[in-house]
Amino acid sequence: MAEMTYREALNLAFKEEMRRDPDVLLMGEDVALYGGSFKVTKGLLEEFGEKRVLDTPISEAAFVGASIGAAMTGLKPICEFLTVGFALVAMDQIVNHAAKIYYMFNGQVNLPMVLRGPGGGGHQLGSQHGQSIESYFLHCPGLKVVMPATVADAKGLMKAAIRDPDPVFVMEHEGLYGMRGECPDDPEFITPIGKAQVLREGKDVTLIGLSKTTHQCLQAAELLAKDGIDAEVIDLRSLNPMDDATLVESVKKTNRAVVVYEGWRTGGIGAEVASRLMEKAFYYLDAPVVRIGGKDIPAPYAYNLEKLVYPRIEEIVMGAKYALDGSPLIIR
Amino acid sequence: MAEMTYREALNLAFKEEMRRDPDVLLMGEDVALYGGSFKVTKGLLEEFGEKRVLDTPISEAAFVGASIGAAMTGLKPICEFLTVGFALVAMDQIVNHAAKIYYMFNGQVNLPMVLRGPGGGGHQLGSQHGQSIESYFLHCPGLKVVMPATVADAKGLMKAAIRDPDPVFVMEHEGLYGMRGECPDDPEFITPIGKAQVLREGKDVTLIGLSKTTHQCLQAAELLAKDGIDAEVIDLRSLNPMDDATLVESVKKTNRAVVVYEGWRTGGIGAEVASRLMEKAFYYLDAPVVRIGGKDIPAPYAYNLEKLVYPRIEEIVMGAKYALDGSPLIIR
Amino acid sequence: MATEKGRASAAVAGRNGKSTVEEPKGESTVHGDPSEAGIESTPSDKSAAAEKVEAAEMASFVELARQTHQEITDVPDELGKDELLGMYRMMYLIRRFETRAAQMYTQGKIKGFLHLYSGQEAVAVGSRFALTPKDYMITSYRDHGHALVVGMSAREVMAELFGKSTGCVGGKGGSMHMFSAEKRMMGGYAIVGGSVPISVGLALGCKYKNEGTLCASYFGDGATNQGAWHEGLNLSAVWKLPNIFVCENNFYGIGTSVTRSTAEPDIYKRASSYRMPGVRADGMNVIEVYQAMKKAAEHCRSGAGPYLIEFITYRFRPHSMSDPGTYRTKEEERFFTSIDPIEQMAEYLKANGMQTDDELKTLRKAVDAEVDDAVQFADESPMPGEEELRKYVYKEWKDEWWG
Amino acid sequence: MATEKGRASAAVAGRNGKSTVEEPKGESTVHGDPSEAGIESTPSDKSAAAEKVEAAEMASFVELARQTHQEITDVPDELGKDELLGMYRMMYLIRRFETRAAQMYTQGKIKGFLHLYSGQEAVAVGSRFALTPKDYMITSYRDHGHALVVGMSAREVMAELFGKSTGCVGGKGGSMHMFSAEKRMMGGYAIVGGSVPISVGLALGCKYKNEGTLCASYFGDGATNQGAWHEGLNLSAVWKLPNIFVCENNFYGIGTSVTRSTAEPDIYKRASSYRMPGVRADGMNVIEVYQAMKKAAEHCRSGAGPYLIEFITYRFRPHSMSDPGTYRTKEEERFFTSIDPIEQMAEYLKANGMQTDDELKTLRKAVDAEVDDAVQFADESPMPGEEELRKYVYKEWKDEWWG
Ligand SMILES: Cc1ncc(C[n+]2csc(CCOP(=O)(O)OP(=O)(O)O)c2C)c(N)n1
Ligand SMILES: Cc1ncc(C[n+]2csc(CCOP(=O)(O)OP(=O)(O)O)c2C)c(N)n1
Ligand SMILES: [Mg+2]
Ligand SMILES: [Mg+2]
Repeated sequence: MAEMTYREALNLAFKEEMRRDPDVLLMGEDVALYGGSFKVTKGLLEEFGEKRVLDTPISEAAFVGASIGAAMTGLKPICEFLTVGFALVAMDQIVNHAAKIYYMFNGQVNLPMVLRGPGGGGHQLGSQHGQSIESYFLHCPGLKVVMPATVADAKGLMKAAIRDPDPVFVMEHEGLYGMRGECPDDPEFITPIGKAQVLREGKDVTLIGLSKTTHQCLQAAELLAKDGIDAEVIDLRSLNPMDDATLVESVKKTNRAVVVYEGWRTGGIGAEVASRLMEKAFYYLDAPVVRIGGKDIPAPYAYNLEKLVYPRIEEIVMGAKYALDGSPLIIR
Repeated sequence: MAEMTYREALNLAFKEEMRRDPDVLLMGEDVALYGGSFKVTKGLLEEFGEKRVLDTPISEAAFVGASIGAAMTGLKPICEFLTVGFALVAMDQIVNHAAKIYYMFNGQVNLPMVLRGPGGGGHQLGSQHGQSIESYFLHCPGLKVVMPATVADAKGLMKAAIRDPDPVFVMEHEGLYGMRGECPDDPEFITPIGKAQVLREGKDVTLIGLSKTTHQCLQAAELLAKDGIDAEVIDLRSLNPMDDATLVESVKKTNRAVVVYEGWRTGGIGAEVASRLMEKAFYYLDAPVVRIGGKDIPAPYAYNLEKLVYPRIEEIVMGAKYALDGSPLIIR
Repeated sequence: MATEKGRASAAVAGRNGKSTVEEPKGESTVHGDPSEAGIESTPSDKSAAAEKVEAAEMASFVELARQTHQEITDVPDELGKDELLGMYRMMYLIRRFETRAAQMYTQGKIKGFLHLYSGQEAVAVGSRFALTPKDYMITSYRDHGHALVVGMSAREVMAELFGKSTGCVGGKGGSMHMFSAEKRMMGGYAIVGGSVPISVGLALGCKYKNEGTLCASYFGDGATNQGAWHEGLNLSAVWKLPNIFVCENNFYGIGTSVTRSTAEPDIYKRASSYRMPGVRADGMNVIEVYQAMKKAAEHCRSGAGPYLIEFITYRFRPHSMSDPGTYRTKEEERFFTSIDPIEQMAEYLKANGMQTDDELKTLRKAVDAEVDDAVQFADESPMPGEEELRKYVYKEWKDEWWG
Repeated sequence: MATEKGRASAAVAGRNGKSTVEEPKGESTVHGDPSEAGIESTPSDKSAAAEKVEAAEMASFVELARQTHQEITDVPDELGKDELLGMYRMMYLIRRFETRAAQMYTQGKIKGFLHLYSGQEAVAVGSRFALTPKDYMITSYRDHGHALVVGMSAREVMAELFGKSTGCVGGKGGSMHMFSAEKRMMGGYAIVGGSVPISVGLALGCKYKNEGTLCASYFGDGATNQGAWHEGLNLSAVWKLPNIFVCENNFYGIGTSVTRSTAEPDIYKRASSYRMPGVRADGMNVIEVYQAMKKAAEHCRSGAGPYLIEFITYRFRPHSMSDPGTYRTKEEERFFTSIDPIEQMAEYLKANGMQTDDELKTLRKAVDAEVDDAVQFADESPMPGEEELRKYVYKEWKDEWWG
């Protein structure tokens, strides 16, 4: 175990996998010479050279496509979006190509590729940058989607994604890059895709977070504890495949759940989690699954407004109490 | 009332609105000289001239953007995708621009524009054409999304969309273009956005459809009736805004609901409908809301496989029975 | 477009020889029923505006093709009788295949969209002969020719059209999604322009592995207006990748002619935006195609980066089986069928004493039989089993993960 | 890129005069603290590869700018003292505004991304003077200059940076999303290339209404590699719309130089892909900008379709406030600051007896005061009320519809 930042853990994942497998390469805007706009790819050009670390023009559709084609030849490209929101200009390449090629061509060629980049709000970047669009990729068979919340998972999930034979979208969170935590040293350590993690055990209500909201759930659990409420906190980690079993098991115990996510509330990951819990644990639910999502509003710039669009700890607390005893849940 | 096809009803909506308002124009691939790949825009060039009916290059991002810009100058563009799946190459223009401009610029300019085109499966068009991607646009504040199922609504919702001051995505269904039905003659007839419609009253279970699946729900209701089950059928019509009140009212009566949609099951419209029903009618629900969605699979070409990916009437019947008495629900 | 005639300049690539202007020879009778070669235009269906536009365009496309096209004359030494016959055979196979596919569509054996390659055969065939089996090919939905030319069997291609388990992708793809990893035919794709960025990645793989291979990337004239096309060509040029970008300019994207959609309808000139060589060549002459492609391949293999070739060609049929095709004039169609690439090769083979009429007839009969066999094979093959439905969504997946 | 020097050709637009080569004059001292003009390069932070690339590029960009740039000489008659002073004042206002904005960012008053326009002022200012108030402008996230130049007040622009209710878009947009419907500044946009298709629609509106207006569409060098850019230019050309496409080539997209991302780094040449006039002009000389833009505007207003101008310019600062800017050399930065467009205009005004040093100083003081006032105004303005949060998501919406 070493202490490092989430950013460093990602960087280490790239380095270890690139050392391990000469077919792994990385591309994106300013990833090489500049070391990455968020410095996540720092030092890679120096160690692996320009053959394996490639700067691209501002052409997301082209370099996602290039990653697909490279993957078809057996390479294992890691494709960085400077911000995941820019994946929208490459949406067709992702949804219609990366996700479908393996199926459409009947398994003749699989795509061991990684899409990645920072998302999430809270940095006053305005409507066109500040968004959490994981739900678009959740609704896309053929693609896997993971969102590491911890330093260990930043490394573990990234490594799993690089080794995975299918296209995996690893959605990082800009707000977590500087976070410090423990990270296993073992270069064979990976976090398996498809496994949620119980970060705090509790018996009264299940708080389900992903990426940054996992940490908010943990903080909310502390506050709830002061009121005598014993919350279980689950880090979803893998959105697709989703670890229904872990969620259901928890709800069978707590009978209540709150799912917390930064994406827009309507049509977001929360709806899928809630629906699955209803389907698989209906008779255990004592209250509706509460969705604390991002508001259905493009992110505003002003600090005081922006903080209202993303889930807040007090909203999570409110949501938990609402699930427990019907206390008012007022989300502005 | 006149009998006509869904296609003709759409065509009439364009004509009436273009006669009524000289600022309405229409653009897309082959919409003018060719009369539309599905002939929905037939005769418009002849009546309104090339100033108002514009053929475009195969450049969806550009002509969605052009529609946005034109709307900013006060025009009311109708922008056709030859198939809604091609909206993916214009995703950024839709999600990051069309949907956000009104908010981002604090209401200084609104975008009275329509995005439209046929979607839906069942025509053996393969993975890249046969899809129903309404959920992407549902998860996009700033955009409205409607899906007409009937001939009257094809006209009524299209006219409402053209007159609406916000960007509205009207998702038609290729499989309904040839369907005949009654259509009001009144040029002032519109179907208000945000209103679901109860097409069949019943007390035992609520079947919620949209676009083509509405008709499947009606057929399923007939079959269920033979088994003595009295199903209510609701045509959702408007996905965003969603008419929660009509859905909730129905479920308060039937205590059971099945939502049927062609989009991929995971992360689809069904999850949102189910979540809202759980939130707003939890204590009235005697069974989990059943989602009969498209399978989480890219659409295959072969007829026998393709028919398995989209909801089938027998699945709806099974879903309803499952909701009623827990009969097995086996969806392959 | 009244000014079109002046606009469309012809910079013919390939050999140094001046293009010979072909006179219309009347309709092809050997290589298919003339009624297949296009659909009747039904003037009553057209607006006056439509007729005006078409008349102006027609003159220019025919004019351009006249300038670009030349008869098969000096064939390079490396193409002996075997190769020329091989080219003839392959072109005829594709034509015959498409003719039968159209029939099967009409009979309801094939569904969905069906885009035929008839008329464009020289492009796939001539270009493939200039490549090696290790080179990658990738194209759009108009992909049967490209599938056959790499050596995929008529059986597996036809069976795919029928949606059968014996199809090259097990019935999952259909007409628009042919594929063979083994033959390095990296797929047909249905999103216009969508395959172009992928082709860049294939070329990146070639360069990475340094095996002297390249990727030939085929697309239509209409595709050059897609953003992905622009991005792809730029990226390939910046990375100096071994990509041959092959534009099959058949003058139309569905019903919209290149002059109404493409601000620079001389598509080869668009290469200059990427400092890439760009040439226009005769796509109705298989030898000219071969020559242009060979030059491009040499360029790519030398490490000099990508190359764009615009082949002037024509689809003898409408865009797809559901297109009435009324936007083209009979005169235009007649001109292009008069320079049918298959017929020209037949003439050459005969004129140079390599084949007699009878020998060619025998060869065609054999091909006809091969295609008939493919049809029968396809027809008799089983549908994919229902257990195939969930196969190959993911390579690594657990049953419990289905939602 | 060792070959860059040869590659970057200079086809200077604007007047016929040969460009006068400006010698570096040392650092600007009047128009801002030299330390603002760029950041220290810290060689220890760089790989050897990085240093090699930069050294080669530097020579070429400086070389290119030397060829392109000329001193202000023959000013057209219609630009009298008032106009020239207006230009000077506006350029200085933008510079001062940006300087103060940077300070406010450092103080934490401004958050998010902040991209400054310092160094590029001549482009927005010279081009705006060639347009009418009814013409539309639209640009990227580097948009403060464009907002000020259309006549939006420093107060409303600064307040927007502060995220205050008095900002031009009520604090909802911030630095990257300035907008004024009244002034026809149709917005700053944060997706590279995203505004280009929208500008085509604005020009479509102009043509539709037939009022003789046009749309000037600004973007960076990096944006020309986005698919939306290509599609937009083609569409505008096909529809013959009154669009002036203005490329502000400052040689870098964040840390990637134009020669490493753009296969044809002579961006004006890309116009040929759309049969559109394309010229390169001196973006460091406000009069040259004006002249080039006037010509383009005449072209557009005559109905001849769109026009592309590439202005050679330079951002004196890093890409944004979070960019260390270590990818440029001090020499390169020094050269460009030596041809500071504001300083040049000051020299011209003095040399031609239109202003004394003292008069200019007085003018600058007034501008400084205006910007100080804007800062104070912004600082003292209230945050938007929480009731603003849900306003303007939709124009027609019912409360019960919130999910
Ligand atoms: C992005 C996208 N837009 C529209 C379509 C519908 N479409 C299919 S083929 C076609 C025409 C393509 O023309 P071209 O590239 O010239 O190829 P050709 O059909 O002539 O071979 C169009 C518009 C599509 N498949 N993808
Ligand atoms: C589609 C997209 N990709 C990436 C980015 C991140 N990004 C912001 S600015 C920028 C550089 C743009 O360079 P250029 O167009 O030259 O404009 P400049 O900043 O030099 O004014 C990049 C890559 C973005 N905003 N949008
Ligand atoms: Mg074509
Ligand atoms: Mg730049």
